Amino acid sequence: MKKFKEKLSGRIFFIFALSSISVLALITVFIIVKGAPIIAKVGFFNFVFGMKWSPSQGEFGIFPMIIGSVSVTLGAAALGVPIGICCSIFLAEFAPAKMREFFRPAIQLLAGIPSVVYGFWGLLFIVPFIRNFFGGPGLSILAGAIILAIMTLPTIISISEVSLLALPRQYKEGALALGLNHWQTIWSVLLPAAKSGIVAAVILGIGRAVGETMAVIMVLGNAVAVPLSILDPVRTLTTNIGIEMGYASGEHQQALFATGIVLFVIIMLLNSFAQYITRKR
Amino acid sequence: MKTNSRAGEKIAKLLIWSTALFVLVVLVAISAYILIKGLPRINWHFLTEIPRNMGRSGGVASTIVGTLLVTAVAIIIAMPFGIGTAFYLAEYTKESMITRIIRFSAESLAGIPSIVYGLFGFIFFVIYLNLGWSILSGGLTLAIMILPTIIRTSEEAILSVPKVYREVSFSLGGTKWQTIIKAVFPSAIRGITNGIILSVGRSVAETAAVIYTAGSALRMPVSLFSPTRTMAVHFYILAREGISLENAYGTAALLIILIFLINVVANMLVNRFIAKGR
Amino acid sequence: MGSVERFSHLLTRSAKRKQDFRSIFSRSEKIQQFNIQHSAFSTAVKDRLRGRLAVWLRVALAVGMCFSLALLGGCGRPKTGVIIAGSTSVQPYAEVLVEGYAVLYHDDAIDVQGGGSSAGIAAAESGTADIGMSSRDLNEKERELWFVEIAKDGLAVIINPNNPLTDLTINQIRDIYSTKISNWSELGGSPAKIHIIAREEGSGTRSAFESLVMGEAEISPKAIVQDSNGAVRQLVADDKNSIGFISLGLVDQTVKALTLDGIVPNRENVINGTYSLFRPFLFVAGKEPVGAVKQFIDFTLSPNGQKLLEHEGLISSAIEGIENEEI
Amino acid sequence: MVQNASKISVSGLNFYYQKKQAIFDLNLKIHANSILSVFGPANSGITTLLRSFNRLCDLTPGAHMEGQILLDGKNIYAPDIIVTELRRKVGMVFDVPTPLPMSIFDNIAYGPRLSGMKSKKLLFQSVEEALKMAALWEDVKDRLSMPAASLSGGQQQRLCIARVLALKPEVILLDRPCSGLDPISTAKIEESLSHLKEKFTIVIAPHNVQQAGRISDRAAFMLMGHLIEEGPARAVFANPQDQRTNDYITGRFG
Repeated sequence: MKKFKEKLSGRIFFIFALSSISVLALITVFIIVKGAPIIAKVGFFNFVFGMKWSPSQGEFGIFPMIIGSVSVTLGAAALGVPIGICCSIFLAEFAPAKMREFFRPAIQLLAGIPSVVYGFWGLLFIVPFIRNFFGGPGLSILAGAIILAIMTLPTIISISEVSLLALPRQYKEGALALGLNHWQTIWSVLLPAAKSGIVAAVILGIGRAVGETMAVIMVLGNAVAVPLSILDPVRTLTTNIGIEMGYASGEHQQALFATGIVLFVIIMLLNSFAQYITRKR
Repeated sequence: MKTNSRAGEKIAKLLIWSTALFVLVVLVAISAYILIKGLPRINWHFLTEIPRNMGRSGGVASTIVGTLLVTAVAIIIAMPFGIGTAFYLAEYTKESMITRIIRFSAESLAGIPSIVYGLFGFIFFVIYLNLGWSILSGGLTLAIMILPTIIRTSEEAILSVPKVYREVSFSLGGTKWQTIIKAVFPSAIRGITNGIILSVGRSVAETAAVIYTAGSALRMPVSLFSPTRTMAVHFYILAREGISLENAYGTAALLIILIFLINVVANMLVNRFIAKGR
Repeated sequence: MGSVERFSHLLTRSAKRKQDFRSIFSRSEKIQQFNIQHSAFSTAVKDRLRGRLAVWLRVALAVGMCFSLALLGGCGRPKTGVIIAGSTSVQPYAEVLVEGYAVLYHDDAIDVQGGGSSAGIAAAESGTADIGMSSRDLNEKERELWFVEIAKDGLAVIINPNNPLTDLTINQIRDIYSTKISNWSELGGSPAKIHIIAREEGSGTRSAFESLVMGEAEISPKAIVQDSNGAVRQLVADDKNSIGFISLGLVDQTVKALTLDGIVPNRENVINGTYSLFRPFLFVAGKEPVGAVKQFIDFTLSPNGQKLLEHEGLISSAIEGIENEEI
Repeated sequence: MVQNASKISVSGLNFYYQKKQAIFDLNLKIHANSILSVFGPANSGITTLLRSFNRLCDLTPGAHMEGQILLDGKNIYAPDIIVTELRRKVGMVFDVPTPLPMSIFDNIAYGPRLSGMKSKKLLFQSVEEALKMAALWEDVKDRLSMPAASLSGGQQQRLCIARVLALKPEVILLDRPCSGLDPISTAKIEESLSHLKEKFTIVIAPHNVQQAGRISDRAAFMLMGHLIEEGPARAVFANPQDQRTNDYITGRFG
């Protein structure tokens, strides 16, 4: 009888794996099928590097949006990653137990707040602050970067914390036994050891920042021109989809799915870069 | 070298403590602002009546029910498939090209903008499968959206269980299934639940993927096939269309409270589950 | 029901693929004797499955079943009443109509969905929705569908209340939006860069503004784009150097509506034709509406329905009888 | 002919990890109710040999073997062998103490529970008996529900021994059990091993030659995957036949 149960469990896990993978493949194929024709028609080069986006005249160039996405995501990473990792170190190493019990649900709460609430909160506070102190319309790359940084914090913090806590106790004790102080232990032993978890966390966080739509629609200004400074309004690939998809049809809708393909490729590059780092160690 | 390492230690400690407090302040600022503006709106009527007059008056009852149902459908479908896949990848397959490709594609799909999931759901579930705008379409779309995240976080948790636990369990005459259930799963449960709580949080907070699939109807849903408007979508329409800021803040405050409750209950379940498991 | 055959074919093909994959899988395993006594097996399985994780297994199997059931059941889903879908600008007004209709006809089985004009028109065409809402004129292909104009919505050009200006000509507005004029001082205002705010490319409000104001000129790509009237109004109310355009019905004291060539944007001037900036709100349907759908549309065009829309700031079109020739 | 029947007999054993060969044509007879220590320099195939006795090596992908290993005359690699039963008969203690993240009681009851023992009374009995045999009962008898991780290194290793004993095995394999332990705990473990040999066949990979000398009845020297010499412990240590064994024992190399 036991052998039957072994086979059964193996089968069930296999069926779950097979159906999940086929569903994931289905959505990938769907996006490609919906987006590829327009890229073929417009030509990959002038689709990706075309400067003019105006679907009503049949012009589909998304280069300004690529610049927008890259600049906003880099800004968000520059702000979010260091703060996120500091917090995960704080939670794993420094926080007194009582505070950790409070902090962790608070972080999960931060993850739960809907992105539109962030967008609206940003619109009411961050945008006027930038408008008054830095000039320009306030709707800018900076505003988007701040909002996205706040939104990616929970992902980066919670997953890096798990990988820090999962480290075997001997790592920390060994380092302390060698006379390193707490910070040196963290910096030279714990962080390198937990690097794969932290890199995974950063990638997931950046992935979420790249994929965020609703929050940034409200704070980026969504201008289709290439931004000249971080105070200029900008449109990212996701906001381009988010804004126009409701009204788009025919070729315009295909162009937005093609934007989805470009996003997918960017995220694939991000992940392979992350895998390269973790494997190189 | 001695003195500056001690100074380095102090600076680092100060830096980390201040960053953590800064994040705490930011979190409190966001939720406090929403709660201060929203809590006065929440009373028995707000919770039990359905929205009227374009959302200017009446409560949000139908959106609360809508949110819970859509998220429940998503989690019930995504959890077994997600965790099952994670166990299959971590335990049943040798580290090969296929597993790396699957892990890689799961990670990439976790990054896909939810607006694209929304449109996939709209065209596949709503139109092709003729499920129409409904809790089921919304739930299925969300299930597919959170599936990669659950697979990734569960697998990360399973792989972080020390390999030696499996060897000990096998050496004590355990079968593969018993080793997974009795040795691997109890140690991985915290990581897995972490992933599920993140996914529940993300589904409750989702707007783009749900507006095109679950719809934005204000009536109380009667079955899995009736359309519904989730609280996040309700907030988005009220705030964006400038219909009623007060009700928008009320809905947002309620949403934050709901998410807080989900986290507290989930953590309690995990601790009890782990305590019993020990 | 084409979709059912196509779908069941899809299901059997994928099941067959899984079958071959599994048979290859099991043949490669070492053949192991299978000595199960049937009765011992059923009792043993029951007590084995009582364990905590085994419960999850049973839940998963149940879910798997209901997942496939729902997919198949979906093809014959019960009709839940009239469904209206489309432009998010029209949606709030449609909800008011639904509430009024429910009071009069005691039938509240009507649901209103958002999603945008094109999504609504596509849904009406495919039958997923009974009525599609559009806040923009239909293109040639879309004109083949059945449609009727339920109201007109004026377009107001708005600026920040602290901005001293009160009047602009259509040409000045065109030059502002094509960034020929880029500083308020060129119009007699305080020296500051003009922040132009427009709606997104496919929105009905934008296409009306483009045809009525811009003519041949194009709205500059540098313009800030917001995807809803609420957001445009919010922005103009916050940024004193900004200019935008929204539905006349949504103008409130947080913003100042400009007079165009001296004509005040209000209902009367739209009706008497002196104020030229307005666009139609349309109901679209895949085929000639009948039954509850026709009853709802008749209610919308009836004086009661039009009064409701007027109360919300729209301009009823039924009064002038400018209806579509087809019906 | 043979003084007491051989518990495990290995004949013509070659062991490969993918293409790398770890054990070369090994023949060995292990006597019941005695302590055999298999000593030699690191990675000379000792751990692989031990792990082939309870087929734990099946877990490493690409591991395969030629030859025969008989337990009580039955080939343990025959297709009809149920591996889980084999591993209950042939228990293993790892080099680093590895308590499972559970209470002391659950750790020891883990094996019996897997084999289907359900009743609380029976479980408690086998846990108590195992702890007594591993000389740990006095230390932990009133804190069985405490997490196993709260024990000291030596106590944890004795917990691992008790965990194996709870399954009532016939053979116990110990892979450098005292490598991380202080002398007192090492002495305690060595002492309990000498008691256990009346009931069990013990095969130990000692972490140094002195330990081998102290506790084993027979000794086997392995070098680079080859079995160089095997015989009664006193004979092997007093006058080793092979020069390489002598060099290793006198510490000239290895």
